[in-house]
Amino acid sequence: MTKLIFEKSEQGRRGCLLPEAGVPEIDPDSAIDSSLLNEEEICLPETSELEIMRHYVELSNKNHCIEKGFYPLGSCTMKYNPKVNESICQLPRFKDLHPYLPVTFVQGTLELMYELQNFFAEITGMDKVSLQPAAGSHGEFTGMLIVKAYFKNKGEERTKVIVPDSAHGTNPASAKMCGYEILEVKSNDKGQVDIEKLEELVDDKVAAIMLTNPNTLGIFEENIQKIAEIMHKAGALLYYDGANLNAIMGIVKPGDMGFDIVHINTHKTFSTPHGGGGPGSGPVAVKDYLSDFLPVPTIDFDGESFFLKYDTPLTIGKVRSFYGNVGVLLRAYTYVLAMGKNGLKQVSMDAVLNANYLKEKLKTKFFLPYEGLCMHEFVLSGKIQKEQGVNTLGIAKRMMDFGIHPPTIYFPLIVPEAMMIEPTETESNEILDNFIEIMEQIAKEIEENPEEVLKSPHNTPVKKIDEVLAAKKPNVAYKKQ
Amino acid sequence: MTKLIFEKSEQGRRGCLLPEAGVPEIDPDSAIDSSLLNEEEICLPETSELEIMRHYVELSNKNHCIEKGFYPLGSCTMKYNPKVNESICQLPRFKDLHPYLPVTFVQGTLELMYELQNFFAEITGMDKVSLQPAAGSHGEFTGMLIVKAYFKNKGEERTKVIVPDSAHGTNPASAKMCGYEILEVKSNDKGQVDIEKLEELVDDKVAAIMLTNPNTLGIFEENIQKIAEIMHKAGALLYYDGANLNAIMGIVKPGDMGFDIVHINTHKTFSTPHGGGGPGSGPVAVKDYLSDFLPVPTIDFDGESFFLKYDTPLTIGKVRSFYGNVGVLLRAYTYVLAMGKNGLKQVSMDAVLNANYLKEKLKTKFFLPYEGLCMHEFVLSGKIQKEQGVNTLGIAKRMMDFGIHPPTIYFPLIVPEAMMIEPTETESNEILDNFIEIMEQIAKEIEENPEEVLKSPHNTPVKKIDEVLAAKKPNVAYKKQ
Amino acid sequence: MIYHNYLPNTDESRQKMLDIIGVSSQEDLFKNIPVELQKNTSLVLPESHCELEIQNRILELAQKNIWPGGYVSFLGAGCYNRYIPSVIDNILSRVEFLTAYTPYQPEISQGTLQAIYEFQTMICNLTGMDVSNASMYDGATATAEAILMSCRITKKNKTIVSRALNPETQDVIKTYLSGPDIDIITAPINEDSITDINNLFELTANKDIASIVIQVPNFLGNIEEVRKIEQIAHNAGALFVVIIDPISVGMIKPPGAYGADIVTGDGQSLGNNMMYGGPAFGFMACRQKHMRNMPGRIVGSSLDSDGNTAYTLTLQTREQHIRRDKATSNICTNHSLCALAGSIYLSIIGPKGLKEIANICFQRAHFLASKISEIEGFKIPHDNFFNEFIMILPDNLSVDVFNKEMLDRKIIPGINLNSYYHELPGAILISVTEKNKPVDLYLFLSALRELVEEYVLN
Amino acid sequence: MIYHNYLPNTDESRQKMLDIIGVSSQEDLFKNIPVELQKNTSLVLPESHCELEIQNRILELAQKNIWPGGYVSFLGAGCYNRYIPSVIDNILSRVEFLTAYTPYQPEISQGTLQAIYEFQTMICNLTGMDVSNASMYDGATATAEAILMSCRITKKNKTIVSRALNPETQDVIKTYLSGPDIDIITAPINEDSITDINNLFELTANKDIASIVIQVPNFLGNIEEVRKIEQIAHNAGALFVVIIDPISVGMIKPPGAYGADIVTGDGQSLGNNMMYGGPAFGFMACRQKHMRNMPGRIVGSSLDSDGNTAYTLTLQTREQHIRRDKATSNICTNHSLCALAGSIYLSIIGPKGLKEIANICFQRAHFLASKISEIEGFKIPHDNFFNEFIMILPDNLSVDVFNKEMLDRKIIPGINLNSYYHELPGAILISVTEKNKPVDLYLFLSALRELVEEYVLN
Ligand SMILES: Cc1ncc(COP(=O)(O)O)c(C=O)c1O
Ligand SMILES: Cc1ncc(COP(=O)(O)O)c(C=O)c1O
Repeated sequence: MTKLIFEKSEQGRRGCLLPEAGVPEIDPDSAIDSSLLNEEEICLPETSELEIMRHYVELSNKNHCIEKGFYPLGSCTMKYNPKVNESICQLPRFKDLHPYLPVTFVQGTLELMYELQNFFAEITGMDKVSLQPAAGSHGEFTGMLIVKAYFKNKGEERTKVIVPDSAHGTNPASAKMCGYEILEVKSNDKGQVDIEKLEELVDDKVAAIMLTNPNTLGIFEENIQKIAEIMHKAGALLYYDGANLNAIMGIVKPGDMGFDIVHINTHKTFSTPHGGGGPGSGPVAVKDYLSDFLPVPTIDFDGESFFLKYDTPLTIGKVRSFYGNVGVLLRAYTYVLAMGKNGLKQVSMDAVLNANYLKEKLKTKFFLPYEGLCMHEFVLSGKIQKEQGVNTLGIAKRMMDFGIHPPTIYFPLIVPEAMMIEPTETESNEILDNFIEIMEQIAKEIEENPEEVLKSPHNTPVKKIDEVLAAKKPNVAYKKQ
Repeated sequence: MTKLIFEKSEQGRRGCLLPEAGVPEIDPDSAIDSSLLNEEEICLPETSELEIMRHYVELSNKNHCIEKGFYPLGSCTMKYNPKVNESICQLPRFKDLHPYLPVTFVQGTLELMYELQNFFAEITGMDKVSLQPAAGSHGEFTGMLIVKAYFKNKGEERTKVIVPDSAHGTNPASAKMCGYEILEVKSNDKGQVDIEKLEELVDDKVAAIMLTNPNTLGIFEENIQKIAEIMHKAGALLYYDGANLNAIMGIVKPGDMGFDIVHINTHKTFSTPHGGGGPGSGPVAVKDYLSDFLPVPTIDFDGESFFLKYDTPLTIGKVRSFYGNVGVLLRAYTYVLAMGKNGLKQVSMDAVLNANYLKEKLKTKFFLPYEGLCMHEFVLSGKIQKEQGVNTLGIAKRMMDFGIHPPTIYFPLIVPEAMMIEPTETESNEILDNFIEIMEQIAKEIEENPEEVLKSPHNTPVKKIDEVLAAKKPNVAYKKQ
Repeated sequence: MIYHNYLPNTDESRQKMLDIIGVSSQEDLFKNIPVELQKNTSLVLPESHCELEIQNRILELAQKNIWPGGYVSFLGAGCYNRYIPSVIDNILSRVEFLTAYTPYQPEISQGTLQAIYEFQTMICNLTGMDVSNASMYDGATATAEAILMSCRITKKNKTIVSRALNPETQDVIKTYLSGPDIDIITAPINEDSITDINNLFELTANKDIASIVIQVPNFLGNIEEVRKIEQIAHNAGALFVVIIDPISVGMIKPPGAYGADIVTGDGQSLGNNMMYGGPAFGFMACRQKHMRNMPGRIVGSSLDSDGNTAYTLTLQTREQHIRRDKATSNICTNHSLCALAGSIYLSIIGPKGLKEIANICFQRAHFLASKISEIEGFKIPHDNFFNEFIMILPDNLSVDVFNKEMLDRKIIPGINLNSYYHELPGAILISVTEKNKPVDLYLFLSALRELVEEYVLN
Repeated sequence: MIYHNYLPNTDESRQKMLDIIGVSSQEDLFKNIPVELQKNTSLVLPESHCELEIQNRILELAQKNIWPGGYVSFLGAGCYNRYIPSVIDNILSRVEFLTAYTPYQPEISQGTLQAIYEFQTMICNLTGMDVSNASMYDGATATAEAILMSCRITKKNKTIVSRALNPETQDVIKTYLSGPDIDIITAPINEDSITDINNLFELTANKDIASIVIQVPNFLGNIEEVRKIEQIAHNAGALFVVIIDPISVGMIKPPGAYGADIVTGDGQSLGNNMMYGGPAFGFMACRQKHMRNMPGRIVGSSLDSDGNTAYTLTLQTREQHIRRDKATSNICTNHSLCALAGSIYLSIIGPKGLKEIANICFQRAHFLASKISEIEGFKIPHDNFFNEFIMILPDNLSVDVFNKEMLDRKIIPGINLNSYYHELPGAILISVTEKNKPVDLYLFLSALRELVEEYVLN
C-alpha cells in the first residue's frame, strides 16, 4: 500500500524553489479587493523532490502497461506505442509553441497537420478532415453536430439517430448530446445489423445511423452497401465510428462503404499512447458535401504557406480550444510515416491474422457465439465457464496472475459474459501462443476447481476490490484528519 | 527469470529498419580485400521494438535504485540525482556537438566547463582544475601521474607512495599503475593515521601520501596538519581522494588542510547518476605549482572567448580522448548552481547530521568500533551478530527484504564484519527512523532465530546467489546452443 | 512480405497461423468484405520511413518552426509559458503511466487510480469544492459541460455567460449548447472591463436561468465582483459557475470561498507544455450534492479483499458505457496523462510554491504595467488584474505596425483584443508569468520607448 | 536554516536529531576539525539557483552553442554523428538503470547484471573473442589497458603502436605507459596510408615486443594488412591487439577471424550521443586464456539458492578492491550506462541492421569520394577505405580558407590531418555516416565546385 502523497507531507518541505519577483513589489490589496485575497495556504503536499520521485515511481510500478505484457483489450487497439513518437514531442521547436504565434512562425507544425489531414482523408476515403476533436467520443459529438448542421442548412427537421444494439455507449451518448433521440436496431444471428429491422426504423425523421465496421463483435457488416442505400434513400447520413479502423487500412475505405462522416481514434489505430485514459485524439473526416460544416479552423495551404482557415460560414463552430491535441497528432503523423502505405495495410492484415489465429485456438475451450472469420478482434462468451462456477469477471481476474491484462469484458452487451479479445498486430506469435496456453490452463482450472479460481487475483498489487462499497459510500477526495 | 535477449530472437525480425544508401552502389571488394569482407551475420538479437522495450523494462524492474528506496551505501554518496540535470542533457545544443567543432561554435559548453573548473577549485581550495578524468580512480591515476611528473621535473627520484590501511583499493592500485611501490601506514586506535608509524615510513624516496579526509571510517583525521607538515618536510606531496567530500563542503577545504592534489567524484558529491556503474567523472584539482602538469587541454578564457588550452609544456599528456565526460559535467554544473554556496554547506551539515543521528541510534544494537562524532558516514561492526550466528553478509541480505539497499560491507578492511553506512543529506527523518526500526528488528531476529535470518533474502527477484560457482566455472558470455 | 520493427510477424509465423486458420493467404481473411469495396485499396501515402528518415523529416519540419528560446513572449490569453519541473517529464515517460489504458481493471491499475484520486483531491483543494472528476479535454469543454450539468440540475435551459470569458470558451460553449438547444445569454462588460452587474441583475429577473458563468480573473485580466454575482445567481435560483486560472489561487481565494457551485478551468498551466495548444486538460469540481450529475470519470477509495485501501473507478452509472444515451456526458477517454502532469506539478510546487508563483506573476505584471503607463502614449486602463492586463497603443501606432516592430526585436507581444472586443481599439492583452524575467520586462519597455521615439514623438 | 528541494530536513527534524546526538548546533558536529582549518569556510560561488533559474541559465549557455540541426557535418575521426534509436533514451531515463550503483548486491541488481552479461556477449560476438569486460572509460583508455595487459601476459615491456592509430589514442597510450615505464615504438605508415609492413617486421626482430597495436579501419580510414601483421606479431611472440570501429564489423570480419588476441574500441557509435566528446564507453575483449589478466569488471552467470539462473560480478580477485596494488587495473566505476546504451543499440540494430548501416556508410563514402575525385584540383589518394577517407585540397586552396568557406555554407568539413601528419599537407579527413543523406553529399559536392570556380580556375 502506498501512502497518499498528502500523507507524506511535512510542513516546510519544498518540492521546488522559486525565484524572487525581482521587481519592486506592491501590496496585492492595492490592486485586488482584499477580501478576495487568499490568506491561507491551499492544502497541497509538502515533500522533497526525491520523495515525489519515489512516490510516482512506486505508483507506476502498480500499473500494467503494454511494455509489461500482453494487453488484448478489445476495442482499444493496445498496440505498441513507438518511442520515436515520444522523442519528437520533446523538441522545443514543437513543444514550446504558443497557439497564438503568428502562423509564419509555426509553418513546420502547420505543414505536419496539413499533411496529416490528407493522410486521414486518404485512409478513410473521405475528402476533408478536422483534427480538432480530443478523443473518439468527442469526434462522434463533432460528427453528429455536423449531421445536425447539415440538415438544419437543408431545412429538414430530423430528430432521431439509429445505433445498433452492439454499439459502444459513446455512440448513443454523443448523439444524445446533440439533441437526438436514439433508436436501437437489433443485430441478427450473424451478429450484424438486421436489415429488416433497420428498414422498419428508418423514416424521414432519422438523421443518421452510427456504425462501426467491423462492428464491436469484430464482424464485418457484409450488408453495409445495402445499409448505406437504405439510409441514403431516406435522406439520412452514415456515421462511421473509427474505433475499429485497425482492421481495414488499405483493405477497404469507409468512404467507399458509403459513410459520410468518420472519426478516427489516433490512440487506437495510430499508436498514440493511451496515458491511463488520454489524451487521445479523434479527428473527423467528411465527404465534400459536409466540409462546410467542419469546426474551425482547419489547416489550409495557399500554395505558398500554411494557414489556419476560419472562413467557413456554415461551420458548427469550435469544439475545443485552439486547434487540436497537437502533441498527439505529432505522434500519429510519425506513425503514418513509419508504416507508410504498404505498412498500414500489413498492420491490418497482421491484426486480423493474429485475431483469427487466437479465435481458432480458443474456441475449443470457450464458447464462440458467432462463427466464421473475424476481423481484428473477436468476442468469446464465458458461459460454459459460468455454468462451471466462474463468470467472465472471475476469468478476467485470474488472467492477471499471469501478467496479462484481461480482454474487454461484458461488452458488447448482446453477448452474455462477453470477452472481447483484440491482440493487435504488434504481438508476436510467441506471445499469442503463451496466451492460448494460459487460457487453456484457466479453462482447466475452472473445470477442476472453480472455487480456487474465484480467489484470484493473487499476484497483483492489491486483491479483488470492493466496487460496491466504493459506489455506496463514495470517498472521492482525501480529507486531512 | 528473464530470458536473455538472445533467447528471444527470431530470425528475420527487425528492431529497426534502415534507409537505402541512395547512391549508386559498388561492390565492396572493389575497395576492400575480399578475404576480409564479413560474409556472415554477427550473432545479435533479432527482435521487434516492442520486445526490446519489454525486455529492458523487465530487467530494470529487478534493480534497486535511489528512487525505489534508501541506499545507504557507504563511500558512494547515493544522494538524490536531480531530474533537471537529466533534462539539460537532452538539449540538441549540448548533446549533438562533435568534439572537433570550431570552438567558436561551442562557446556555451566551454563557458560552462570553465565555470565548473572554477567552482571545483573554490570548493576544494585548490588553484587549477582538469575536468578530464572519467571516474574517481581515473582521477587518482591522473593525480599520481602529476606527482610523478612533478618529481621528474625536479629531478628527484621518488619511488614510493604511502596509503593508510583503511584506504580504498583504488588508491594503491592507481599509484601502482604509475609505477609506485606502495607502503601501508597503520591506523591508530582512534581510526586515524598513526603519526609515529607514518614518520617511520617517510623518507626521501616517498613521493606522496594518498588520504581521504574524513577517512573511510567516516572520521576526520584530526592530525591532518601534522601529517601535511611531515610529508611536506620530506619533500613529498599530499593527495586527497575526494570520495568523502560530501562531508566538508563549505566547512573546510582540502587545500587548507595541506593537500596538493585533489580529485572529485561528481557521481558521489555532485549528484550525477551512477548508472549502475558509471559513467561518472573524476576532475582533478591542484595547487598552482602543479598546474603545469595537468592533462591537456584545459578550458581557458582569453578575456573574449573560451578555448581549449593545449599549450602546457610540462603536461602529463592526455588521460582519455577529448575533454572529459561532458554529459556528466553538465549535471555537476547544474547541481552546483542548484545548491549555491550556502546550499552546499547545508548539504554537508545535513549529511553529517543524518549520519550522526543514525550512529547514535544504531550503536545500541550494533558494535560501534570508533566512538565519537562521525562525519557523513560511520562504520559499524557486525561482530555481536556474528557471534550470534549471522555475519554481516547475512545482515545485508536480510535488509533487502525490507526494500533497503545494504550498506557497503567488509570495507574498510580494518574493521571486522564492517558495515559502512552513509545516509546522505537527501534522506528524510522518516526514512532514517524507518531504517533504524528495520535494523533493530533484524538485530532482534538474529538474537531470536539466526537460522531464519540466514535464509534471506526472500522478497528479491532472485535468491542468494552462488558466487563461488560463478568464479569457479566462469560463464561470462552466452553461447547459442 | 513486410518486415517492420513494429510488426513481429515473420513469413514463417504468418504461414503457421494461416494454416491453423485454414485459409491460404492473408488476403483471404477479408473474404467477407464485398469484393467491389476492395477495389480501391492501395493508399496514396508516403512510403514507409525508417526511424532515421522520420528523424530527418521531423528535423526538416522543426526548422520551419522558430526556436522559441530565441524569443521573449508575452502571449497568454488561455495558454501560458510557464515553469515546468523536470521531474514531470521523467515520470510521464515511464511506460507504466504512458501506455496503460483507462484503469478498467483496478487490481493492475492502482498507479493510475491512486494518482487520479490524489489529483481529484488537489483539484478539490484548489477550487474549494468537494468533488472533482478525473479530468476533461480542456477548460473550454469542461465549462460547456458544466453548463449542461447546471441545466440537468436546475431543469432550466438558459445560461448567462459573461462576455469577459475567454472567447475560445465562449465559442465552444456555443457549439456545445447548440446540440440540446440551450439558450445562451451573453452578459456585457462595463468600462472597467468586468462583467456588468446591473445588467446581469436584469437578465436574471425571470428566474429561468440555469447558471451564470464567469471567469476569474476574466479574459481581460481583471477580477470580477464575485460576491455580487454569486448573490445574483443564487437569488435567481441559478448555479454559480466559475472558471479559474489555477495559478491565481496562490493569491485569490478559491471559488468555494465565495459560493461557487461548479468550478472549471484549464490545467495547461499545471505542468503541461503549450504544444501549440494541446493537449493539456480541463478540470471540473462541484459541491457534494451535485456529484451524481457530474460528467466524466471519478475514482473512489475502497478496500480490497485483504482489507487494504485500494482505488477504483466509481459512480459509473453516470457514464455512457452503462447509461448510454442517459449518461451525464458522452466523455470516455479524457486527458489522464496531462492531469497526472498536473498532480505532479502541484506536488512539486506545494502550498508555498503556489503562493510564490502567483506573487511573482502579480508583481512582475504590475511592475510592467506601471512602467508602461509612464511611457508617453501607452495607456493601462485598469489595475484590478492578476497577471494579464490590457495595454492601449498610442493612437498613431497601429496594432500591425506594433506587432511587426516587436517581432523584429525578438519580442512576441500579447494578442490583439480588438478582434474580439470592438470597443477596445488598440488594445493588447499582455501576459506575464514567472518565465518573464525582469530583464525581459526591461527589454519590452525599452522596445516601447523606441517605438514612442519613432511613431509618437515624431 | 535552509529549505531546499534536495534537502528534506526541516528545522524541526534537524533539532530533533541534534537533541538525540547531544550537540547544540549543526556547526558543533564539526568540532573534531581543527578550528583554524574552518576559518576560510564561505565559498565564493553563485547563490542557489532554483530550477527555473537553472533552466534560464542553461538556455543562455545553449544559445552560445550552435543548433547542430542547422549544419551538415562530415566530422568523424573517432566520434561519429550516428542514428540513435529513440528506445534508448526511454530506457536510459528509467531511474532503475540510471541511479543504481555498481551491482555489488546481485540479488537486487539483476537488471544491470543481466544487461551487462548480454553486453559482454554482444561484444564477444562483434569482436570474435571469448571474453569481454563490462566496459572501460573509452576506446583510448581501453587500448592503453590492453597494452598493459599484453605486458603482464608476455612479461615484456615494449609495444609497437601503429602511427595510423587515432592520435588521441596514441597520446593516451603514451600517458598510460609513462607510469610503469613501458617503451612505445611507433610503426610508420607507408604511401598507402597504412602501417608499413616491412618496417614492422624489422621492429620485431628482437622478439622483445609485448604487443603490436593496429586500428581497423585505421585513423586515415584505410584497411590495414591485418593478416600479415598478425603473422609478424605472433612470429615475434607478441600479442596482436586490434582496435575496431564496431560499425565496420557489418562489413569487415571481426578481428577474431584474423588472429587478434585482444580487441578494443570505442562504443560511442553504438547509441551514445557525441556530447562534445563524452561520455561514451570503451570495450575490451580477449581470448579465453587471457581472461584472468583482464582489467575491469566482469559479470558471470550462476545459480541462486532456488537453482535459477542469476548473474553476479565475478573473477573479482583481479580487481582493486580485493587485490589493491596487485590488481590488473585501478578501474572501479566504468561506463556502465553507456554500455547499456550500446547493448540496446545492438539489440535494435540486429545482425541485418549492422550490415545495412555498414553498407550505407561504405557506399555513400565511396560515392562521395569518387565524385570529389572528378572535381578539378581535389584528390582522393586511396580507395581502400570503409567510411572515412582522405581528401587533398587543391594547391591554391588553404585549409583555413577551405574551412571558412564551408562553414559559411553551413557545412562542417572533416578535420585537418596535416596537424597530425606533416607528410599530408592539405589533407582533410572526411567521414560519412548514415546520417549524411544523399542530398548532404550533393551539397558538399556543389560547395566544392563553387570553391573550384573561385580559387582554382581563376
Ligand atoms: C467502439 C468505440 N467507440 C467509441 C469509443 C470512444 O472513444 P474515446 O474513448 O476515445 O472517446 C471507444 C473507446 O473505447 C470504442 O471502443
Ligand atoms: C574512497 C574511495 N576512493 C575511490 C573510489 C573510486 O572511485 P571511482 O569508482 O569513481 O573510480 C571510491 C569509489 O567507490 C571510493 O569510495
